[in-house]
Amino acid sequence: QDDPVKAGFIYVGPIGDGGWTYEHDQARLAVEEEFGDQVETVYQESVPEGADATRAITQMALSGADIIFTTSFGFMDPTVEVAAQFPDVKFEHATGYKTADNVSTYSARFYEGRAIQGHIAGSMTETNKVGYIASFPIPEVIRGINAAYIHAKKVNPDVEFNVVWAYTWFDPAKEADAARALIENGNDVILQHTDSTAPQAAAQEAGDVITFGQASDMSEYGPEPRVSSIIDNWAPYYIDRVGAVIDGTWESQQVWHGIDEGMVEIGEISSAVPEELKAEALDLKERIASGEYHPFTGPINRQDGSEWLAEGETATDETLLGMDFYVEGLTGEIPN
Amino acid sequence: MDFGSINPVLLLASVMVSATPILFAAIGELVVERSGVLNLGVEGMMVTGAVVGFAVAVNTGAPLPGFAAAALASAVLSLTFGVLTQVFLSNQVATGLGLTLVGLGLSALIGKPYEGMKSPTLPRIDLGPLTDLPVVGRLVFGHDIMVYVALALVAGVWAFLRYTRAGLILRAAGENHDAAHALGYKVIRIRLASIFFGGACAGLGGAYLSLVRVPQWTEGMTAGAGWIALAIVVFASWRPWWVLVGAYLFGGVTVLQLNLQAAGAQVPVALLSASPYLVTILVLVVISARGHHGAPGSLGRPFHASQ
Amino acid sequence: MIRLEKRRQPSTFWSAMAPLLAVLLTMIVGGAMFAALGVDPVAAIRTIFWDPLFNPQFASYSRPQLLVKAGPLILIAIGLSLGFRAGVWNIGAEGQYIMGAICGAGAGLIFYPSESVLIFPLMVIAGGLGGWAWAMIPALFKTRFGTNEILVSLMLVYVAESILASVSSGLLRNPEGMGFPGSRNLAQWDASANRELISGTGMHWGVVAAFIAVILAYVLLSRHILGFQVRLSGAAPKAARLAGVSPARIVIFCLGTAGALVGAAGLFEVAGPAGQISIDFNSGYGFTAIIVAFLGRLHPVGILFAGLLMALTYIGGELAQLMLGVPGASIQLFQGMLLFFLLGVDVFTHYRLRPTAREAA
Amino acid sequence: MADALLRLTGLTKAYPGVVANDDVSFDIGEGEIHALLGENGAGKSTLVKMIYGLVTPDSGAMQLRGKPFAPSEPSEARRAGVAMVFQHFSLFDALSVAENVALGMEAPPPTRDLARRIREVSEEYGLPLDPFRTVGTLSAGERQRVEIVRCLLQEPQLLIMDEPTSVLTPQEVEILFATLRQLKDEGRSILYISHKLDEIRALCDTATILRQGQKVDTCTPSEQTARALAEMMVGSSFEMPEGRAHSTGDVLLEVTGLSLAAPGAFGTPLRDVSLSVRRGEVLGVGGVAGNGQDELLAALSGERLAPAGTIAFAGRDISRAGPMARRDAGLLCAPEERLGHAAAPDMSLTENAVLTGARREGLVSRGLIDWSAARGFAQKVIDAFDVRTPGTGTAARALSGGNLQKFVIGREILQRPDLLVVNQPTWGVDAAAAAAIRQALLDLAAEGAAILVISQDLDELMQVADRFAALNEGRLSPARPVSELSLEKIGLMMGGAHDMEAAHHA
Ligand SMILES: Nc1ncnc2c1ncn2[C@@H]1O[C@H](COP(=O)(O)OP(=O)(O)OP(=O)(O)O)[C@@H](O)[C@H]1O
Ligand SMILES: Nc1ncnc2c1ncn2[C@@H]1O[C@H](COP(=O)(O)OP(=O)(O)OP(=O)(O)O)[C@@H](O)[C@H]1O
Ligand SMILES: [Mg+2]
Ligand SMILES: [Mg+2]
Repeated sequence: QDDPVKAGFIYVGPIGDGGWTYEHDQARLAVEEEFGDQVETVYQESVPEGADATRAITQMALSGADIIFTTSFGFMDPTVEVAAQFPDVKFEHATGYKTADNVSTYSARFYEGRAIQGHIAGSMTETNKVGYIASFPIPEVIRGINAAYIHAKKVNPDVEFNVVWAYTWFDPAKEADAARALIENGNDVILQHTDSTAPQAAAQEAGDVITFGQASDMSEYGPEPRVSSIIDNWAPYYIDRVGAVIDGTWESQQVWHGIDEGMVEIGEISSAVPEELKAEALDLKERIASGEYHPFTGPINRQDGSEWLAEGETATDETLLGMDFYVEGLTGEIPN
Repeated sequence: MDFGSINPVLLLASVMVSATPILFAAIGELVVERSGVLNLGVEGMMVTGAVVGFAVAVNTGAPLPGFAAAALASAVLSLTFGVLTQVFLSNQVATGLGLTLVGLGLSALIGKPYEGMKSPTLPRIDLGPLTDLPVVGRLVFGHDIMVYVALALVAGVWAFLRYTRAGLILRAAGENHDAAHALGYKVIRIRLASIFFGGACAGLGGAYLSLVRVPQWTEGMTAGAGWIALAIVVFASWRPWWVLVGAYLFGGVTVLQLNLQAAGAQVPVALLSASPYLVTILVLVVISARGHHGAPGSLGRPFHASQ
Repeated sequence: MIRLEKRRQPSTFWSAMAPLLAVLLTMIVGGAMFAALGVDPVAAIRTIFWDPLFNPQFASYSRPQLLVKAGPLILIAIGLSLGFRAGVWNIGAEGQYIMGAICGAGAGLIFYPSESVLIFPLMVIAGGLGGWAWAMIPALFKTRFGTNEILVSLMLVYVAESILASVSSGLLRNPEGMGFPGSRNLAQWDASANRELISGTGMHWGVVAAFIAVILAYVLLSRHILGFQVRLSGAAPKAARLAGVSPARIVIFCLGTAGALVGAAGLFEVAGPAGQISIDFNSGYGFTAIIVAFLGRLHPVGILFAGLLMALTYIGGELAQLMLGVPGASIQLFQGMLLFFLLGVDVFTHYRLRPTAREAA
Repeated sequence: MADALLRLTGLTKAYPGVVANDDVSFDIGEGEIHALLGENGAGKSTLVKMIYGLVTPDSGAMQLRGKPFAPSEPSEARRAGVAMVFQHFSLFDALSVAENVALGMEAPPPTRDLARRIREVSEEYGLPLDPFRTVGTLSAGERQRVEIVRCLLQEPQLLIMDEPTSVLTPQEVEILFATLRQLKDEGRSILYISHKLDEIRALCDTATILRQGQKVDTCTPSEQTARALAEMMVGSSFEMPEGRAHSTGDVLLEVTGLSLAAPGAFGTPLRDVSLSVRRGEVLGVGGVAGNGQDELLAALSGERLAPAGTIAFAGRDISRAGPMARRDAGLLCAPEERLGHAAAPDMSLTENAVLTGARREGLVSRGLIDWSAARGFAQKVIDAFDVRTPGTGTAARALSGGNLQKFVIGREILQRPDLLVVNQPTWGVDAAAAAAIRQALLDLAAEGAAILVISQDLDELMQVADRFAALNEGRLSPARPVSELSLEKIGLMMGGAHDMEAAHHA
């Protein structure tokens, strides 16, 4: 064991984005903490998707990495391509769907957290208008909107969702503008599927608006406007996989972990949320974690009124992974 | 479609805030261009202002020193452009682009430790009963101090260029640098001072982004605002009040498109998000088609006093 | 005191020396910057300038990558340099690059999954046309209304980006891509793939096109009457009119040629190294190429070297990030310095330094 | 002169390659009009720039009223009572008259007062001006007034005028002289630079003559003949162009009713211009700068297209043909502005030969330039016109003004034009070279080419032209045979009094 295992990380954004990449880097640090001298980690940040990604991954492999985490969907084809050149290096690609003998994929069931957010949002809105800052019209985001809406509607039949597509994962100025526009249009709850804290700041400035942290806890904006959050916690998975390399037990797999496995965490529900509601939310979380309840359980119709899930039916992972439609009750169209 | 939820007063108030960064940068660039220099590095100076302003505000716990530091830092940075183009007579277009590159790199480097932090922000002024007036209260008396500073700067630049001797000399240098030199005016010094001022304004604009409008520091956060500022100067035909109109128009389209989305308008999102740029192009074309140019006579030309 | 005095003729000595001196100064000042960041400056400079070429661990991979990275930069910079020579400032290459890629990829994907050999040439043509058409917008506005092409071409970058976002999650989205934005992978479809032509060299059709463009631009500018007219329009617009050169034709020629080359570069990239149209497949080549054009003094051969040098700093910069933990932003700053120093040092080509006369003289 | 206002002692200023002023000493008396004479490049402008604080002498000293005077910048000179009207570059087109005036003053009063003073002073000296007009819209004569009024408002002790009359009509010159004499009577001194020897003899009390930077003489001009003054300037006598035999042929160029809008905000429109030129004939077009000379040349060269049916060349309508087609047909042009218009400053002489010679000289085949043929052509021009330059690879800007002018004119003449249009063929060229250029034009005409010479130098036109027409605000007077003209008639034609002319003849 003189030679430490080298774990490499390819990040799509800067470490300091406070959201997606930040959490991946936290997990990297957790790996170092866990294994100490047994591992060495390297990373490269702000790697553009496309040609540069292929090179960055290759150079990392050339530099002697034993396992490489590529942490953005756009790295899928480059990862698979490079993996074919380096059969001895293990690759872990986040949120993708292509695997190989030395390529695993992993992703998180964020929609479980969205369901809980929807529940709180629907209960707490006074204007019955919930604003949603969406990034790109991809299944993951659409899933989140649907999950949140279904659970908001359950507790508040009058609730209405207003979605603004920001076409960015991370652009604080744009997110702030979007949040302001939503607030000015009477939305008193803002959900976001973009990574910066700008919407929290906009809500704080406006007052009487609540928000939820995204990707990281954003607790600096608690107890209000940030009343809770969905946290990506990649540390357990990364420790597990690096450990597997150290032990020589690594095998290709495809995982989709949720609250149960701890990949999705619900940030502390703040004092701004009434006790009773907080208890309901925690109960929902428990039931989801235990598998007793699936957030997409019928009857649910599609936006056009056609049936999607019959009474008691739960959605298959396959439909969820490719979800490209709104459920009944949501207004507006998914852009494309 | 229901736009009933769009509140025009709030929309306007929000336009004023979202236009302020480009307004600062554009009014500064206007002065630079009126002195005969084309500085395409506005984006680089803005982003530098954003990071320095943020860092100083975080460290001092107060936003105003942040603004001051931002203005100073960007102005100093702009002097590299000034020295290269005025003393070393380098191509202004290339140097301006280089300045953008340097500004983006430098700011990212300085900003590393400040990513994800929260800064103290500027409160809105509160004039009690005045601010509570309907409509006018929010629009006229309900902003943070820098919104007023930007407006005052526009008025100040207008009055300076129009009524003061120094303003006249500055315009003369931009109009015909050889003649200004022959009359004994220090063209290079005037231009360096203008570049410095333009840098300071761009810095304020950047700091307004990172301290008020977002408020947060992130790499490359100006996201093209500097380029818009340049377009607005042309749009304004180099006239200060028209810079205000241009900035509010651009800010207006930006905010309006988000409001339209928020209000559920059935307009393709791609079209909406491109609309501020499309509108800018359209306005530029209309203006140039009308033959209204008014560009300073020596704009972008290198000056070398061959004595 | 020292003052500058204009040379009657540009100095050939200095125009050759300036780039070398600029690189040297960049190494010194950049080294100081790395030292300030706590990185061994010698190691940093060596990693950036030496390792991609000669480090046994990386060189066999990095050296061909140099061509992969430099190819599009050179192709775009050649296109832009024609305009810059004529005083036509096309700053919006990034938009033309995106539109070229979209049109080219779109033209190919219509025929999926055909394996016809005509598809790739068709895509190249469509890519060139896409970039050309996008560049024609500022060209027409300029010639018809005198609209400033710097700003229009630049604004069109943002418009192109939103079109890109829209088509990658709509029109061109891969139907088998699980709903994720992004087109089919063109590099994995034989008919559309822009492959490495000689394995292990990094040479693909885009690089070949770049070399051809360098040669053609060289002949055009040095031998052909059209190139002469382009140079003349930039050097003395009134003299060009006297000679009978139509300014509108030059604007249209320069922007159009640039647009076509840039669009083709976008297509070569998206069908090869990048593989697919996705929301941000473009990685700023359109902007970097402007710097390459100036570093290369707007001269085809200069651009060839500048493109390779720029590619070297990119790849070396990535290695420095990987091996030494140098922050990515410092590489950007490093490249900015290079341009600044070149622009500064260039003064000696046109001016000489002279001590101002003293009283006694 | 006991009471010298300004005394110059041993002023020296060297530029690379030339000593512009070499140990120049002389005095300017109180209330004296002092002329400074010399060829182009003799160092006149340099000398006055030193007095005005724009250029620092390498050595030497100045005394103003006995006190040392070493202005380090123009404002210091202005405070000391020195004002200057420049040869080039000192007005701002886009600014108003009042603003232009304010820029030349030390402590201008508020705009309203300034405007009033401008009106007062300009009327007092017979130079009326509207303070709120934009300078770019003024005629050349009015623009000059702005410069003069700017100086007068400062009540200067010494007024320096660098070639002020080159842009004025004879009538305007008279008004100016009256103003200057009025100033002299008020006890002010004037340092007056001009190439026009007759003017100097009429106006000036004393003249200092510079040759190649050195003072060669100081004299009283009224006691000298113009010829003597000219020889002092040049240092030797020179040949005047020979007269020529008249044998004019068919009409080659016929312009009828040509009207063309002004090219830019500050240009002059052409109004109903008609003219014709025959083979073997030289038509001279006179007029004050800025009355449409450039525009006329542009319309003839094809740089700006004219309305159909207005320009016929050798019987063919070429109004809508571009410069290349016109050159192919045998119509060649040499514009006034040498650097930037007639030649590209940063390009070599070879490249500048290609500029207009590409097609007529067969320097291009199938789009490719034959550089060795181009070099050959450039060398031919250099040899034939005695262009002093190290070689064909030299950049155009590296040539002296006169040599470049010889190159440009030679380039067109050697292409054997059927019609040559030249604007200011000898502007800024020394006397010997000017004579050579004029001779070449006459020789060309003698070989049967038609020539249209646009010039502001009346002497030149009288020397070379067979017929004369004047441009005034874009209108061209009918052409008259030169032999019928007197200076007074020319002045009236230049001032736009065409009707009066016509009335005389009616
Ligand atoms: N800034 C300068 N740099 C280099 N040489 C100069 C400069 N200014 C003038 N010279 C040279 O000094 C000499 C004298 O120039 P000056 O302008 O004083 O002549 P001038 O007598 O005014 O001529 P003109 O009749 O053409 O106005 C010329 O050879 C000129 O080329
Ligand atoms: N800035 C300069 N740098 C180098 N040489 C110069 C410079 N200015 C003038 N010269 C040299 O001085 C000489 C005089 O230049 P200038 O243009 O003043 O000619 P000139 O005296 O006006 O002659 P001409 O009567 O032919 O116009 C030229 O031959 C030129 O080589
Ligand atoms: Mg002179
Ligand atoms: Mg001369």
